[in-house]
Amino acid sequence: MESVINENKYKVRTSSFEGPFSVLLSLVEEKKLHINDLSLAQVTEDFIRHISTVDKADNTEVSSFMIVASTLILIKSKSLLPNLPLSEDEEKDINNLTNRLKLYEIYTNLGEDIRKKFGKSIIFSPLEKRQESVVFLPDSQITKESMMILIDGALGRMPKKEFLPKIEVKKVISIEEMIYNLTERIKKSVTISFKELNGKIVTKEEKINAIVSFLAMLELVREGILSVLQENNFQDIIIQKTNNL
Amino acid sequence: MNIEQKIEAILFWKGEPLSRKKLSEILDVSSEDIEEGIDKLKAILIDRGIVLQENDKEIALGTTPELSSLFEKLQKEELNKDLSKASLETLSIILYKNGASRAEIDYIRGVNSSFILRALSVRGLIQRETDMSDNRRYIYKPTFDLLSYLGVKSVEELPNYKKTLQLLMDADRNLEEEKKDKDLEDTSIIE
Amino acid sequence: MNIEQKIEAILFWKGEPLSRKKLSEILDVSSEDIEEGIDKLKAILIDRGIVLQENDKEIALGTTPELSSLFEKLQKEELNKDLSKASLETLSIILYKNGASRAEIDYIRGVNSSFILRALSVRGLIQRETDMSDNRRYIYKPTFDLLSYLGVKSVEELPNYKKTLQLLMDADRNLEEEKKDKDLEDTSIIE
Repeated sequence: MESVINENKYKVRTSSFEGPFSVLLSLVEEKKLHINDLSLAQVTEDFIRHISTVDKADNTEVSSFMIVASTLILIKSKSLLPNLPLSEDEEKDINNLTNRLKLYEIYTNLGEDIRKKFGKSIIFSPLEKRQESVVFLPDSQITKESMMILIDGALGRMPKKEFLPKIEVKKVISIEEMIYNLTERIKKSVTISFKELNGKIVTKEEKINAIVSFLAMLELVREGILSVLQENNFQDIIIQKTNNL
Repeated sequence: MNIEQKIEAILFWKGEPLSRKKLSEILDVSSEDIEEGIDKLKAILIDRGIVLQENDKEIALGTTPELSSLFEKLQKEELNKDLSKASLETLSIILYKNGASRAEIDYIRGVNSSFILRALSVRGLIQRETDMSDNRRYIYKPTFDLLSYLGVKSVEELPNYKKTLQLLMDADRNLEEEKKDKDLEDTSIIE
Repeated sequence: MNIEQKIEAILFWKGEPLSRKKLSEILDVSSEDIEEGIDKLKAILIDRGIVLQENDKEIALGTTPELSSLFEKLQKEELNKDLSKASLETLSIILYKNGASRAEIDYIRGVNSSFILRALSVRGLIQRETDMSDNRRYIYKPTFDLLSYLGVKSVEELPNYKKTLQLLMDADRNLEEEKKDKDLEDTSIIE
């Protein structure tokens, strides 16, 4: 495969969390492309593959990647199946992602300018002056009790490490797993419909699985194992085994 | 003694940023007079060892950035010049927007920014203020320390400031139409 | 940058009298050059808010005597002002920790405290000392006057002392860990 990213390249550490936009932008820039539907379709697989390297213990991270991934899948599908009908909301999502990524790119570039300037020629404020003949001037608000209440409040407001977002992790099927399942099922039957493959899509989890399996399907199409048929715009997508499986 | 001399003396005496409002109270003159005095002082300080820094609210005196290396040597405390990628993104948003709410920053970055905002506040590079237009929310603004580290007297002196503002206004307009509350929710889960 | 600008900047930054000898060391120029620079600076500072004060040995920047009554008034105002909640909170941290560095205070409060520390020092509530374990930083300690004002012989007599100290130590540990994380952060994107 030509567009495999080095697994080590985008290692994510919780302390320096690279968000989905950051990852997506690096992928586009790596190919020296501009941000548009075409370039986003080109990096969709790499982006999805990146999700597997995201720390699964942090649910917030995974879900923020999933939201972007689902829009990328739409963009990808549209590029592969130009007749694929998209709802108004889906069109909006695509536009929104492209525009937000462009805005994000502007700020990333500005960040580079900031990096170049930061600390290079500094304006210094005057030093703290030496205190001469300090008079003791207390304030009636200073009492043992008030001091205790205030420090309690200050300590209580500190972010607690153990309260970092580590909500129970929803199981997200990996892309490799999905490709395997799909291949197995296709070996059994020559023709299988996309809806059939996924059952009824109801919950968010099922939606993510459907997305992942759809992507896996596209993957197989690209590798020439499957061919995809969509007879009419609003009909189900038919996946068919090619002869070289 | 004229107003610009008085402003200079007060800033020197105070040694900290001072609001225009406070200055007009102290000197018992109108805010227009203060503005005029500030402009004159700025002109006087061209090519001096001292510069006048300003934001929307406050002004302060500092050493000219040209002497940076001299003061770095004289300075006792060590300066932290490292900025992570997340910090740079966040700072550029706050600088070029000249103040942004957490929701705005989260939306632009596509991730939750509460930790990075805290870290930058602790370093004194940004400060939180109540939003004048909506007192239920906060605005993060650049501090004088941040401007100082960048060697600029005000945000207008940032590289490509005017050009960038135009660029950002166009980008914002594109988004404005589609900006949905949903997106804000999705990216700001932790409080 | 000419010599009078440099002298102006150094005197402004230092805020205290500086000997001509020290100036010539800092700027690495002859004492004749320093004299010449001082003369030029004097000429420049005519009609400014800042004046050059000198005796045989030392020079300093100061404000004109014309404004001394204004500064007396401002000083009084500042000293008699009620302390803000932020100042009191900072004071409580310094008390319970029995001395804290600015970084430690900032980390607990989530904001930068430098101006507050200055205000507390001016009122004799805290005092600044050089940290024995790291002479590039300062430790802010409660003054004896403050302890007697609170009616305690030592900070251990403060209410809920032990429990609070435990929490403060936890906070210090987190700060140390975050510093370590930060060192890693810079190398986390492997190219």
